[in-house]
Amino acid sequence: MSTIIIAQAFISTDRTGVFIISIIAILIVLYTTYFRNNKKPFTIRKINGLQAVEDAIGRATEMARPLLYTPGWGGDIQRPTTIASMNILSFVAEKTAQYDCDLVFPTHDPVIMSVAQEVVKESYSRTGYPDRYKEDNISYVSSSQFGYAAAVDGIISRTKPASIFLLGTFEAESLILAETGNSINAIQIAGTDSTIQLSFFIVACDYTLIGEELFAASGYLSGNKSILASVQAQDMMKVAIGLFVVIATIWATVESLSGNPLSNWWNF
Amino acid sequence: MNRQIPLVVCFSFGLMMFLQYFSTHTVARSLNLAILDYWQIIFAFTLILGVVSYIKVNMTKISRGIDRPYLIVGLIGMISMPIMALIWGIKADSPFMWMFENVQAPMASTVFALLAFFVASASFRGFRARSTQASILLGAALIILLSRSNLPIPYAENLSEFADWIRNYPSMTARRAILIGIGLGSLTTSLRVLLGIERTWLGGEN
Amino acid sequence: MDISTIVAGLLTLIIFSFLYKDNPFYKMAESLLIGVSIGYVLVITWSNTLMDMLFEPLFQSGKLILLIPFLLGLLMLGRFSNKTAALSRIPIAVMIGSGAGIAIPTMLYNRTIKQLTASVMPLFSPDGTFNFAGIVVIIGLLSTLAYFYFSREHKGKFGLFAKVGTYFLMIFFGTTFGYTVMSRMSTFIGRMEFLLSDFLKITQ
Amino acid sequence: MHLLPRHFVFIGLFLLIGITMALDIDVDVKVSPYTKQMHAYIDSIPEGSTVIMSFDHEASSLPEIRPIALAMLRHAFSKNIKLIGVSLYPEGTLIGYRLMNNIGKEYNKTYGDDFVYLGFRPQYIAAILSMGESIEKTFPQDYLGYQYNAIPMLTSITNYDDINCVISIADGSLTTHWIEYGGQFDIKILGAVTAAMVTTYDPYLSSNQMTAMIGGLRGAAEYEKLFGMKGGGARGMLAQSAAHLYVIFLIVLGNIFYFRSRKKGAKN
Repeated sequence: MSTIIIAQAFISTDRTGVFIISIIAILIVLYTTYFRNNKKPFTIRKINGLQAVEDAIGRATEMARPLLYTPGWGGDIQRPTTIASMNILSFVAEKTAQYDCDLVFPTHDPVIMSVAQEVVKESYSRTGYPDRYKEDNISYVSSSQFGYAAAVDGIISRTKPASIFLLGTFEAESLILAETGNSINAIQIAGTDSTIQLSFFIVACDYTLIGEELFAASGYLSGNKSILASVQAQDMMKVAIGLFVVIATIWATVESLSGNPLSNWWNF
Repeated sequence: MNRQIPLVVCFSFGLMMFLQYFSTHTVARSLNLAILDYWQIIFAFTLILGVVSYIKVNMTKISRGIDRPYLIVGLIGMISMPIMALIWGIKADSPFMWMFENVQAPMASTVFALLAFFVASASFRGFRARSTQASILLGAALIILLSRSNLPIPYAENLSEFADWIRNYPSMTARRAILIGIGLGSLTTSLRVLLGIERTWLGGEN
Repeated sequence: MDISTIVAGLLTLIIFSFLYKDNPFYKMAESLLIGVSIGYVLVITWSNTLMDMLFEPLFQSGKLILLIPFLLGLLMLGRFSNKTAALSRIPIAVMIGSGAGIAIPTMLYNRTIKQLTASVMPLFSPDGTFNFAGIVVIIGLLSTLAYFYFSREHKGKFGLFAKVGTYFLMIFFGTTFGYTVMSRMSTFIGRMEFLLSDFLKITQ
Repeated sequence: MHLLPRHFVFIGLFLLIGITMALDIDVDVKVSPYTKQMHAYIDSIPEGSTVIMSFDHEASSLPEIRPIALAMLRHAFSKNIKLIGVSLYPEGTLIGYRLMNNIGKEYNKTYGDDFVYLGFRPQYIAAILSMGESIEKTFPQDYLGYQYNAIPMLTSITNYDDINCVISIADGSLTTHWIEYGGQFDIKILGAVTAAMVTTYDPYLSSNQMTAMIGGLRGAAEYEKLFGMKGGGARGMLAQSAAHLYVIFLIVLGNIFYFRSRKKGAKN
């Protein structure tokens, strides 16, 4: 009895709904990760732009110019988008290691810098070229938004990278980087969860990953089973969301037409 | 061992933060605050790593003679800020804040203002009605811009109402769907991190 | 004119010179901007975080619990040597782990549940008027979600529906572009106001 | 001098804005419902209530932010609302202090009694959450170094429960964090943001997670009109309209070139 009271005191009532949905969502992810995938391999639809990733790395190699990868000014390491970007970075670094192409990674956040150094270094050793890893290429530039923008801009206009990856959380600096990249004719692959910057990336870059595609991209590129399982879980949740919206809308419409006040059960 | 300890730490802190979200208990609230303070403090220490990396990278370039005079100016700028702060403090009218207000801020806002030009060149170059999708993008942008130009044209009122309608319904709903997708993607990514399936940040997949 | 305005004005003009092309003056200004902004963040973080949040309460008020973040911070500095670099994984684990932990419920609630429930509305009002905007919202939401559905190729009827989703996406991108143009132009106008009235004194 | 097409685009913009700004002609703006809603809300705040004004922007966006912030400050001070200034970006700190101080003086307000500036806290999420527990713990001292409990207007303020609303003056996504994390404490969030951010916040406005919002230089001009004064917003309106028409012209011109070259391509 007392444990129940303590438990009740510990869980605030207004968030019970979120708690239950969180648990359901977690169970779905666990289900697709540990049970479902063993039975049937999961394939993912074609994502525009991802076929271009290898071409972009190949192009940099052929032209003997560096490849620039930057995660934007808007994120920090606690942000899931940054983790997704690190995933893609790991894939890109494996390729640049194999092709012996310079990978330049400027960032505004020292913690991201540290993690990226770790990620790239491991990718280089995993592919068997630890000596090709250059720590100085993964550098902290400035935490100020336009200090960062000016720095990356400078790197782009002076080292003239053949390919530019803009993957992460971007804010206003997005178009400065994308237009400068354009002026030196780099192939640009962008992807972000910052919705307003997407419009600029779509106009100025060759390929753009929109929101959730960024999360799916790492699974698509690496073929990593656990990421693919997550994507599958996301899809299952999307179906649930679609059904919820349809049912709730019909319910609301019937209620409205019958002249009753709306029950609003869908607001929790 | 190198991987086990961080994974355990990651899981325990993650679980704590997850659970505290649902609790109004004082223990949970203060735990939340404490961990958020840890973020700031760890960030502050890591900034030292960042600054050292900046100095190192620039020193290497200077010793190789690449862009020497420019980089020296940058280094002097960087070092002079803490020195000024130490001598005169950082209150509103100190030399440190003078540098901020008259050197850093105007340059940063001008770099920002460059965007107006890049917007113009991107409009000229990138905004082509190549496909149905591109035409819709272009049409929506034109309607919004026209409606916000204070033009003395007939139906300006209706145009502006139509622009608001676009912003409030079709545009808003698309953004909502993007947000929902990002929410789901973030959710599963975070969960993989907690469970230790996602280990890229540790450098490896195994 | 005071020295502050002259310095700010000249630096403003130098940055604008990048529009023609990269040049020595711009390189100088860019490097200065990066250096000064790093110095600035360093000082601000030192005084607001390390002094106010760590050293003063720890060493002056004796809040020993702060030894934990202090230690975590020091472990981060382990990266200076290859031998101790692996230690930095612990503070990183704290940040990534707690960030992920808090992200699960907040992302789910704010980005998903709230957005979802706000889309639900009756398609007819009690007097029988059809809610056109309501159906646009529902179709837009479902078709855009269909675009983000990865389990199936975009072919056939489903592909068509997902394509409708891309149209909604394009409307959003166009609208955002329009608003952002406004914003960027405003920034430039603000900068010009400084140049014309404070620096060059052409206008009032 | 070797000029590229984009240089002509740049020169055109420079001349256009320079000339329209020198002209100083008033443009009559129509006040949007969004701005009316914002104005009505601030108008309805009872005298003597306390409002947090958060300067969540960098120095770079000051040109656009300044007129918006000034309009908000003037309205709040004229309504005898007490203001607590904070900043979640280091760069907004001094700017917020200067703006608040200047407008405070304009309305004969006393520092410490009518308004106070607490300054900056790093890690915005942490700062927002921790102010929900205790503002004093988050800011033991104000910007000028006075102890929290020595400031008269703060003695009755513990956390968001004693605050009417938060006005986030932002050039980026920081207001999102106010909504997402501050919202947990049932505090009303108002946004005074750059035009670029407007569409980002629409869903929050429509789901009532955000109470009201004004956007951009135009929003400032509209607000100035409701409030009955001419400020930076109104002064920039002619140039603003001209800039929009210029961008429209460029888009149309770009498409004429595009269709011409396509026709030619088809003929050959």
